[in-house]
Amino acid sequence: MAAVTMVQAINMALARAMAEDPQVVVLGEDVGRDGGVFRATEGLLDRFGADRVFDTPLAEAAIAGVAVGLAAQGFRPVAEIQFSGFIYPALDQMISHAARMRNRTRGRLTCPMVLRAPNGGGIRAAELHSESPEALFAHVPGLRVALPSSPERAYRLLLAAIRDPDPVVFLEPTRLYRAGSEDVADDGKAAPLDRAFVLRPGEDLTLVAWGGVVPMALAAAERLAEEGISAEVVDMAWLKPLDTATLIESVARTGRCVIAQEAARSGGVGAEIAARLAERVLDRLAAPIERVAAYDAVLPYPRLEAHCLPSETRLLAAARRAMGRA
Amino acid sequence: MAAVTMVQAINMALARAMAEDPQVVVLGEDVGRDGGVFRATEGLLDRFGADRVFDTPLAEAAIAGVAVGLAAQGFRPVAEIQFSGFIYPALDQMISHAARMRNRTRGRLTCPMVLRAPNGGGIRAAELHSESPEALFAHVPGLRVALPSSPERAYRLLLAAIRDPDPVVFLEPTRLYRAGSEDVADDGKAAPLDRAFVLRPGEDLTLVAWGGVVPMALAAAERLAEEGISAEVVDMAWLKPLDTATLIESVARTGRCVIAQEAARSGGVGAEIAARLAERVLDRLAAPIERVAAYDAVLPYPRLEAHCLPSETRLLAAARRAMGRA
Amino acid sequence: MAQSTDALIGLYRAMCLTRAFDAKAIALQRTGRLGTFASSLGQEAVSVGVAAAMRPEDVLLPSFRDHGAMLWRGVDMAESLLYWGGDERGSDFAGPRQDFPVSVPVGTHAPHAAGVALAFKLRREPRVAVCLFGDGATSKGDVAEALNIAGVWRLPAVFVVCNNRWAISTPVERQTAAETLARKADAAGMPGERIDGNDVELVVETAARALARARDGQGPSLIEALTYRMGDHTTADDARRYRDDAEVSRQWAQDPIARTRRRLVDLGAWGKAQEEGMLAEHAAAIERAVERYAATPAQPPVTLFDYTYANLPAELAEQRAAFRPEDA
Amino acid sequence: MAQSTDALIGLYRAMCLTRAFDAKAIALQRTGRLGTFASSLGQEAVSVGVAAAMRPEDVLLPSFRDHGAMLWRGVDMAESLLYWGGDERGSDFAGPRQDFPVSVPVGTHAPHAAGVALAFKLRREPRVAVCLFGDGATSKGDVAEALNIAGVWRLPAVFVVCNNRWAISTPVERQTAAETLARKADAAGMPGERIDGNDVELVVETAARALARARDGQGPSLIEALTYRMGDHTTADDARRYRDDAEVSRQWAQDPIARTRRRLVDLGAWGKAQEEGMLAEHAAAIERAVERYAATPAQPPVTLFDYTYANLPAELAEQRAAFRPEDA
Ligand SMILES: Cc1ncc(C[n+]2csc(CCOP(=O)(O)OP(=O)(O)O)c2C)c(N)n1
Ligand SMILES: Cc1ncc(C[n+]2csc(CCOP(=O)(O)OP(=O)(O)O)c2C)c(N)n1
Ligand SMILES: [Mg+2]
Ligand SMILES: [Mg+2]
Repeated sequence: MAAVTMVQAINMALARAMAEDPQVVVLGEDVGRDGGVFRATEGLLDRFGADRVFDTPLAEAAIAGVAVGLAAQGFRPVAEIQFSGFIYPALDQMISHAARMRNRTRGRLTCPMVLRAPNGGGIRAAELHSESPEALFAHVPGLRVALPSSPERAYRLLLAAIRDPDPVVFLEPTRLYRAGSEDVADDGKAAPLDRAFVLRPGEDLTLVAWGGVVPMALAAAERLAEEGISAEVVDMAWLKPLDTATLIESVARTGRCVIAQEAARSGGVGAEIAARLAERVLDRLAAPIERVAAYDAVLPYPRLEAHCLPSETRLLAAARRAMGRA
Repeated sequence: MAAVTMVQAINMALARAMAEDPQVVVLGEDVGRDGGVFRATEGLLDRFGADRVFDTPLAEAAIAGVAVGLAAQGFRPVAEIQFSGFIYPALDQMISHAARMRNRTRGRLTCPMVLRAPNGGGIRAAELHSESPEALFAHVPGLRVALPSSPERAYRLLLAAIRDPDPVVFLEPTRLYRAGSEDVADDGKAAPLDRAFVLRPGEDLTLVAWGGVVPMALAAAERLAEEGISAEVVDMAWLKPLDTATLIESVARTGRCVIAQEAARSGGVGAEIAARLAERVLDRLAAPIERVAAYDAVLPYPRLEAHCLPSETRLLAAARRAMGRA
Repeated sequence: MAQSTDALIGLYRAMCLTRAFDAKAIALQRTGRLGTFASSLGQEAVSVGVAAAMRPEDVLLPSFRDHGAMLWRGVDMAESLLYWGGDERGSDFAGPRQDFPVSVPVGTHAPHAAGVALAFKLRREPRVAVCLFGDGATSKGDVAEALNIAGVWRLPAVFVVCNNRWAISTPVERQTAAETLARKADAAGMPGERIDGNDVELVVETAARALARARDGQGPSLIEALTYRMGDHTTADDARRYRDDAEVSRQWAQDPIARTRRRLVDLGAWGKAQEEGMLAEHAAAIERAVERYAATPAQPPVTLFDYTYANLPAELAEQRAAFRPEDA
Repeated sequence: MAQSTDALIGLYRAMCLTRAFDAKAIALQRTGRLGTFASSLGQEAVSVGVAAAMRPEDVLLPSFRDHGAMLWRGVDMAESLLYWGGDERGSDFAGPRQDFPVSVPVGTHAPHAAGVALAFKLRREPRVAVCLFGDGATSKGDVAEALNIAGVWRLPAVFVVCNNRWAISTPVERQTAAETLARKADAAGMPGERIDGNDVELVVETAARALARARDGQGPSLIEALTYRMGDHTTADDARRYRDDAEVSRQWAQDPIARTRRRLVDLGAWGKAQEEGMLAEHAAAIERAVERYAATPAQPPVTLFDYTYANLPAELAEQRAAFRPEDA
């Protein structure tokens, strides 16, 4: 068992899934010889051959659409979109077809596909290379949406996504791809479907996050602990469906909640989380739910990007506000 | 001043805008001779000529993209997507370009376009002819999103949308196109930008709705009045940005809120509204915020559609729950 | 023509059944017993002819106007009515289990055809994906992307443009400046051919050749079948708003059914007796289908929750549990 | 060739400047003073040649690899650096005010070109929209849709595929089976022509012809200019992972700059002195641009709120008011 980065863990999960199940195939732009622009598919072509790993022409709508066709035929395509900023042309296929095939045919045809894409900001990349479009998918009945926040969770969530018989959009935080490594056993164990992870128990406050801001939430919790505030950190992991039970259990106990998301504030998944909590645990809330998110402005180019995205400072400020210590 | 249906009011607004401003042009599938499948553009070709009204090939991504190009050149294109269920291929152009052109060029090029589409269910139409994708746009910085709920508001909101120097997605509830008529003065007066309408004042409860469910909310309010419950009805009208001030004012006063939306519950605009209220008026809430929405299932075909969409019955039940009379 | 007389009679009958079914569906729509319906009047030779060239194990990806092909492939008329009547079970047809349901969004099923064909190719199965769409669909990026991918991967797929000259109110001349729609194939590096789509034998023959080619590992092709949409776009449309009745009348001279009948009569293989027998048979079959359709018990409303996911998410299970059919 | 020697010198100088700028940008990136950068090494003749055929009042819609064209059109090198340095103001260039900024999503600017050309046509202005994209972009539905629309509306647009044989790691043979990328024009009913994109005079001449045609109301055309991406895809790429160094080496024989220089030398119009003079001049101009770039004051962080809308929505105004730059 070796320490692996998140991108290596993803690679490991892909290899594992392909080794286990001959129906799993990998497709996308530059996923073959190049191994993907982030190397997530490195080595798969050599190991599994050109019948299992194929470079596609530059056509995102068709990448998703071809995966729908493959999936209807019983394959389990794992399609890569090079960056989530180029996933928008694939929305039509995901919404109009992938998400509906089972319902449309009453289960006769299904769509066990995964659409992977590097996601989120924090790497000072060019325009449209730092998008966080998860909310667009999380609103769509028929889809699942998952985001990992550590190498191990990446490995296990991706396996869960690939094995699920329905379409899953799997968004990988680029800022965490190589942010650190940890031991991950290549044991083929998938994370449970639709279940959040409580990464750190706490009593005073619940910090909810997913993807790229999870480490920020953990760091903030550490810092809050120094201030005598015990923060519970929940990594949602699945944004569609949401693990409401875990959320409710936590916030009902702590009475305070700060949600951190990289996407623009309005209409993000944080809104749904806040809305559910307001519905379910209103009487337990000791303070308004705080959301820390990108501002509702077009995400700036690298020079100002960090000013728009959530920061640990803003997370801490929100947590302190929630604790009445602003 | 004649009584007009909503679709006639839209037609009237288009004609008015075109007469006033030579930069306004109308494009889309079948908008010319056919006058649009719902007749929203009827007569415009005859009146303004083929240089102002043009049928496009069947290509939604390009309809939006061509509008972006026209807009950058100073035109004010009003592009029609035949049904909002076919708007998904236009999302990429709206998100990646229309919404960003001003920011990307620091105001050198702008995108004063409107993307219109018939929207929502309730007309027992074929699959994908009853979609409510407003939340997908309402999350996108740089876009505005408006939905009318009466002939007059359709006329005034559409004028506001066309005159606004930024891109507006304008979603027209098909179920209201011909649901009734009212006198609308063709006076060229636009509705205020970003402002909700309080359609009925009330004291006990705020019903928030937009588009096709607004008449349902009004009917529910009427019914609630008979039960001695005074419901205020707010038509959001603009979903991006949201008129938070009106919402807060109302709910701070009533202490109770029911949000009705046609879109699937999770991740809909109702979530954002609920989240904002929970942030801003938590201490004024006498009951959890209720959301009445389509279930998180693929919208059924006509036979079962009504079972999934919000109904007056469900609205009333939610209102009674909020009032503690469940 | 390579078709035997028997085969031609089969095609003729299928076209007639399609047309009769079509007329019945319109009548049902007009009387409120069916939803909006897209008639295939006048273009039956394309839909039926293409399907007739397929093998059962091939996969059809039809447009919404291809009941001709779907019925040929074994979809039950009652299932088709169920679909157009607004019931998802209509696409859970018992017949060709791997065939695709109707694609409501125009042209977006073309990439699915590439995916299905890729599946065949990867499994080294001698099967072909056959995708039908209209002239309007050729303007969609999805179709261009799918053709290009099928071309470069040499997929066993056949794409058929049913050029009925109209996309709702847009005539094909205002849809594209391409010399022919068959030339769309050039962009994808596959053979493209325009044929008379009102000649059912020619349709079968051309499609069969393309299918054989694909089955043989020689890659995809594009067929443009020229025909004409004799009816309104759908029951929600009134074509007189935008096209000349005279144009439509002229097109009746090309009617594929009358043409095939003439040919059969010329061959001495068809006459009044056969025609009347067939019409009666079809009418009876359609009546029975309508009865089966009408007798199909409604789906319990709560089933609306049951096919969105294989593994019902907790939040949806909650909604399902709270669901009350009387709330609609 | 129709070009005068002076004109050829102009083209040569522009290509050399582009290359020198390119090298500088890579160096700046390597030392952390610029973001990811897409080099145009080896394909300068296409970008510069096309721009040279345009009039100032035409509108350019460049790909991300077209600094050659953008600089020719009057974008300041400091502005270009600002763009690649991650600052939006780099696209607010003082020069060609109506030109489009770089399109980061591949090919999605092609419909904009159709829109711009439609604007010209509606206003009856003798102007042309010129859209540049790569071989990979020709697989995108957006490009197919745009070409088709431009074709059927006979828009004054010129589409140029800079076929540099690679889309990141995908060689053009695996991008499409089309005989040539010029054949993509067939699908849109416009003339398509493949030319040697390393022959800058030929590029200018071909583009000029297409522009004249468009300006003259005869509609759009597609030009495929064959060249080669000599460098990595971007500074974030390592092309040795997927292509042979030998292939790259062979391509140096086609280098458009060396070719043009040879031609000028043959014409007796260029020599050591001119070359050295030019190089020094370019180096100095680039140095000055780098200085201007480095000296550009940072945008105040709060301006991030100011260009999303003309009419700042209340909710965004609130966020702006609460914004604290030190929170980043
Ligand atoms: C993507 C998409 N856009 C618009 C529509 C609405 N619509 C339905 S059919 C049609 C015209 C289709 O024309 P064509 O492809 O020629 O097929 P035909 O109707 O002639 O069979 C349109 C615009 C749709 N269903 N899908
Ligand atoms: C829509 C989209 N998909 C993917 C990418 C990532 N990407 C950037 S450049 C590129 C290859 C482009 O190839 P080509 O069109 O030949 O242009 P070149 O890079 O050769 O100039 C890709 C895949 C993108 N920018 N946009
Ligand atoms: Mg047609
Ligand atoms: Mg290239």
